[in-house]
Amino acid sequence: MNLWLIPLLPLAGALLNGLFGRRFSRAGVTAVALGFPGAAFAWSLWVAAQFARLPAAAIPYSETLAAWMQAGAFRVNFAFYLDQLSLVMILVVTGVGFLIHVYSVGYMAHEGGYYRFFSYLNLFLFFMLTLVLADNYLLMFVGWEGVGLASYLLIGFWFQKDSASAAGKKAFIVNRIGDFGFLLGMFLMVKTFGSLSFGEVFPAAANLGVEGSAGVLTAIALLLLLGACGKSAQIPLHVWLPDAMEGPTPVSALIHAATMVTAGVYMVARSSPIYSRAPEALMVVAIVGCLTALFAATIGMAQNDIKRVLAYSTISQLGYMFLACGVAAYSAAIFHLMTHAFFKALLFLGAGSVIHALSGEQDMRHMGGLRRKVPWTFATMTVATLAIAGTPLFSGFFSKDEILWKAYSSPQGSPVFWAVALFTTLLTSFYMFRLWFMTFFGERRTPAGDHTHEDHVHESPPVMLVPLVILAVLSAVGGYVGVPHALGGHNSFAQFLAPVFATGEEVAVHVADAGLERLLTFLSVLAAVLGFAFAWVLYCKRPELPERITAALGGLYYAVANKYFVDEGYQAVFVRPVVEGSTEILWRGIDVGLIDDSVNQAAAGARGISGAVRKMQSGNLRSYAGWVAAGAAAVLAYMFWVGTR
Amino acid sequence: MVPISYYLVLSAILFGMGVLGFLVKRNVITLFMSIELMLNAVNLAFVAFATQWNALSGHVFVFFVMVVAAAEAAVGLAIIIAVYRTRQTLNPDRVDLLKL
Amino acid sequence: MLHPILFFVFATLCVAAAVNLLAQKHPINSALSLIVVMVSLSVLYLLLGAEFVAAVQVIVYAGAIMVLFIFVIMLLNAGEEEHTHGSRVALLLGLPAVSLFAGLMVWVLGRRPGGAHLGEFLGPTKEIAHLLFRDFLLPFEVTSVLILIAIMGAVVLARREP
Amino acid sequence: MDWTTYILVSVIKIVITLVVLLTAVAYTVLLERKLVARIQNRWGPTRVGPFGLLQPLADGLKFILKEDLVPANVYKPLFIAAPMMSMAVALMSIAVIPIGESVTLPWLGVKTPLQITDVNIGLLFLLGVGSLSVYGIALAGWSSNSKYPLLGSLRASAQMVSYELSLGVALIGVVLIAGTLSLREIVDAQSGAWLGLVPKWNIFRGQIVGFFVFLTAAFAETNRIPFDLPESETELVAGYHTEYSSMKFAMFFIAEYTHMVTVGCVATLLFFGGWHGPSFGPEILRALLPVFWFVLKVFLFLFLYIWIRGTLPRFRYDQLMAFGWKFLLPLAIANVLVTGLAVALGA
Repeated sequence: MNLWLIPLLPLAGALLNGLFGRRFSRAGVTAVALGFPGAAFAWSLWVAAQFARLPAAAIPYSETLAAWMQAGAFRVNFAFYLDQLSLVMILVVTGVGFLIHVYSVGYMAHEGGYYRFFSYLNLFLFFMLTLVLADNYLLMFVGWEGVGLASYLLIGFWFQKDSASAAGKKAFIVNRIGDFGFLLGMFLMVKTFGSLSFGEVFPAAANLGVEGSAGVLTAIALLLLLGACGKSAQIPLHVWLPDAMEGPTPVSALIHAATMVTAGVYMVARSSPIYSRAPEALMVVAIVGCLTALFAATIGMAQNDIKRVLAYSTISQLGYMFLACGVAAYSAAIFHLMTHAFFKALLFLGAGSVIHALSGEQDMRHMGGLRRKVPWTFATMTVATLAIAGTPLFSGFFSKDEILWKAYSSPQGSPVFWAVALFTTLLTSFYMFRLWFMTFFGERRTPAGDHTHEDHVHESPPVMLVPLVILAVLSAVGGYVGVPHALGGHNSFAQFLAPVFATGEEVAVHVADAGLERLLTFLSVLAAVLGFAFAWVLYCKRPELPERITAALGGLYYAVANKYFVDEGYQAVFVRPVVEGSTEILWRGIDVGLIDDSVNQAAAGARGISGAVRKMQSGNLRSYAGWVAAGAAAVLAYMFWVGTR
Repeated sequence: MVPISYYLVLSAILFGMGVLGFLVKRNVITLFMSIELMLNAVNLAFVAFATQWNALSGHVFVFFVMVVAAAEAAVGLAIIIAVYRTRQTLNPDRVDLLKL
Repeated sequence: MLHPILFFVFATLCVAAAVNLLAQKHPINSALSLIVVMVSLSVLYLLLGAEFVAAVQVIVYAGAIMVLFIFVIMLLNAGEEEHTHGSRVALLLGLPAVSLFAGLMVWVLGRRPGGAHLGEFLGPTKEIAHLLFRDFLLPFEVTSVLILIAIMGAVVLARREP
Repeated sequence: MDWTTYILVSVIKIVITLVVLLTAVAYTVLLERKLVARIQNRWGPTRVGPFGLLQPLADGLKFILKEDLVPANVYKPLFIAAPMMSMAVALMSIAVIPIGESVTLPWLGVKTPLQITDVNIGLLFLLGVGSLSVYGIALAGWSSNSKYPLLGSLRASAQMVSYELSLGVALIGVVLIAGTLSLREIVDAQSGAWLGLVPKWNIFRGQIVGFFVFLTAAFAETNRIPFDLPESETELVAGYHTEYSSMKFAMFFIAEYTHMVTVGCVATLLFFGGWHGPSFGPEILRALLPVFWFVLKVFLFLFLYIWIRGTLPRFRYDQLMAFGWKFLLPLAIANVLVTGLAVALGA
């Protein structure tokens, strides 16, 4: 099926634009930038068609290109692996990715470094596709690191801005911590299974005796979870994602909402055979996801930057996905991953369109009343908001309810998870409608004395709007692939994915209690409506209320608005000691005191000795001759002594 | 018949005087001549050994020494001229700095 | 009979001229002394049967190299040498070293056996030519390159700064 | 022949050669004066003796009787030694020149070659001694401590070293043909004639270029017009011997004319078959004719010298150097190459 074409096409685009883009015209760069991802998307569709015709026995389909390394019995190949999971992933990545590329053509039209941007973006697609298509953990790790690199490059795309380059570095460094866990996990895997290939690791994990191996599997799972937390911005490694909003908005949409950050979810889902054998780890996953969802949602309520709201929303939604994974509802997680990719990409792109319309304004307090000025953006954003809030019949409703239901009903689930998730639903609805109201309703609140933007508010060009509309349609109807039985559907998405997760423990527990499921669904809709109502009251009906409430809440609000001081805490607990330690011990103590000083002492010694020996180098020819004569006499005398001895 | 050692001793004496000249003379040109004296002493030894061993290679070697001496004289005297032009002296004791 | 006489006459002349080379203050006298040394050595070469070497010794050394020396002395109008004491090393270290060196050499070389008869070993020019242009062809060519380089070096060094 | 006889024979030969040579030199001077006078449409010396034939004697007397002047600022040892060196070196080269076949000396009954000493490397000896001749001139000029002599001697040393090269290279052609460095053997190699008509002299065996180069270089070596830059009277008064007078001057004079004679001898030996020539008549004539042919050829060379002096103007100094290095030397090397090729093909 020539799977290798899918990642290689964007790589070709990246290389073409990266190496020669400076000499291309803008149209040329655009053609390359859109052509290769478009071709990759088309090829993915073709692959999907081929896949549909494969017999069940031929799945997972694997393709080995070349041997990478071999050490004893251990070997790693350049190989690609296609099953239902990776098929969904490549379709999401190339599809959404292609749409965002199209959008970027409009969004970046007036920016410098046009070719550079698309080169990076294509490079990202290459690594992301490598990640999801990899046949083994090591190749996956290559993609994993590569998307980190692309993310770093794109966050710091406007590298002249200090904050942008700092954000890029932060993302990179925080991800290193996660990668550390991933690497350790891989080492442990090599030690335990002697292989990194999915096809060998999973059966081996499944066949491992529970008594002797639970600890090892739990360790591997937790280490992988650390990696996933880094990549997917879960507590405690979530701090980089909000800062990553420094990058251009299409980047936020593609990398930090739709695709890269879901890599952690994908990885956990991919490793489901391991997780399913490590219930403790699974529990940790669920707790992390649950906490992150709640925690990020609360912060999201208090943010004023439109992209930051969306960033925390992303973290929160990723928390949902982790929660789903944690209750062994992997297909629900992937389902939500897909719908989230649609509506969150749409939200970011819509936000980008708003920012674009306001010539760079990101603060929601300076927005308002835009629904007439940017009608298309408003309409599509409305769809997305409804979808994320869980409005019935929109995609988010089906995927989120699937997770809520599983959190309640799964053997690993519990009512506590469900309750937290339900509360988070309320919060989600609240902060999303808050954004919606603040941006599109009421009157324009320009900062005092600033009237420059007033007349320039304009709707985005068609090249940006078309992806918005397509994504809006997908956000609206994307959920119908997974309508649960309780609502009269067949849950076909879960059935499609079932073979992937069936290798682990049988998780498709069918709770016949459709009534209970319907009740829970009603409750979650109620929560969403409540959130909407709060938002309507606070930000549309009585806009003066929020100030009074925040004033009343005082310290709590302060904490939330400042993200619970996590960054400051990390600064104090990790960064400061490291910096101080590096400064005092490593720099002043070891480098300056020991290394530099020893070098200096050596130099001083050399100078001292030279000062003594220098007297020999008088520059006087005859003195040199004297030394030469003495040397010759000495050599001759020695030879004479040796000869006569 | 003259013992070959006589020639060799003469060669050693001449060589020693060449070295001595290099040490005591205070004119660069004379120093150069001392070097030539040493080379001549070596040549004498070559020829003497050639006679002793009945091997003509010694003679050939003398030619090479002469060629080297000629090349050295050409370059060396050019250097001496250049030095004299910049420092107005031929005394090696006064030419012991690398700068002017 | 003739051989020892000639040897001692010219060896004495040789050493005397060398001593004169060291004793004279004026470089031109030293140069003339050196010419005497060279011509005497050429005679000694003849005694050793190396007639071609002897001729070349006169032509190259006395006829060309020393002319160059005298030419330079004349060109620079070099006067008597100064009495500077720039190097203690040369006197305190060099002189004993030279004495030791020369003493050892004389002692070692003086004990070599063997002797030379007048006209006993003639180095026919033809033989030398064969040796030079067959066995030593590569060194010969290399020395020609050396000479070329020396010529260029001399031209560059002695050229007046533009 | 024991070594006492050897020394006796040698002394006899040296004395005869010296006397003949010095006389020849004296009369070469007269010849020059007469010839140049005729070229310039004058009489030349006529007063002393018949046709002025005793003029050399008068000149000699005058040199001897003049006050021997040593200027105040000269470097005396070398000032005195220089003319001696010059003359000694000039006379030395005659020692290896053969003027005929061997003869048996009467009374002693010893057969000896007509040559003071026959050495295997006669040609190299000539070159070596010739290369020493520069010292006399150079030191004379330098020790005079006067600017014209110094300039003259600087010119002389540069000129002689330069042309010595061409001279030596020009002779290699002859050596290649003869395959020896011995002058006697070189002459022997030129005996005989083609078709009994054209003698097998080297000049007829392709060495015409070599001869031309040799002759030109020899003129420069002897500081004769057109190469008499070291003593050019219009520029340097009298060049290197400006400060000399009396017998010291005479020594330079003798040295110069001895060189002329030597060059004539060498040219005769190397290019014109030496003493070879038509031989006929009774025994005594057969014995004397080779010497006669030799002397005749040398005389012709001396004539050529004087003729050229009377005819050609002087070179400018840069022309002299350019001519020597850029024309004569390449020509001489080309001659060596061509001759070498011819000899190699003929062998």
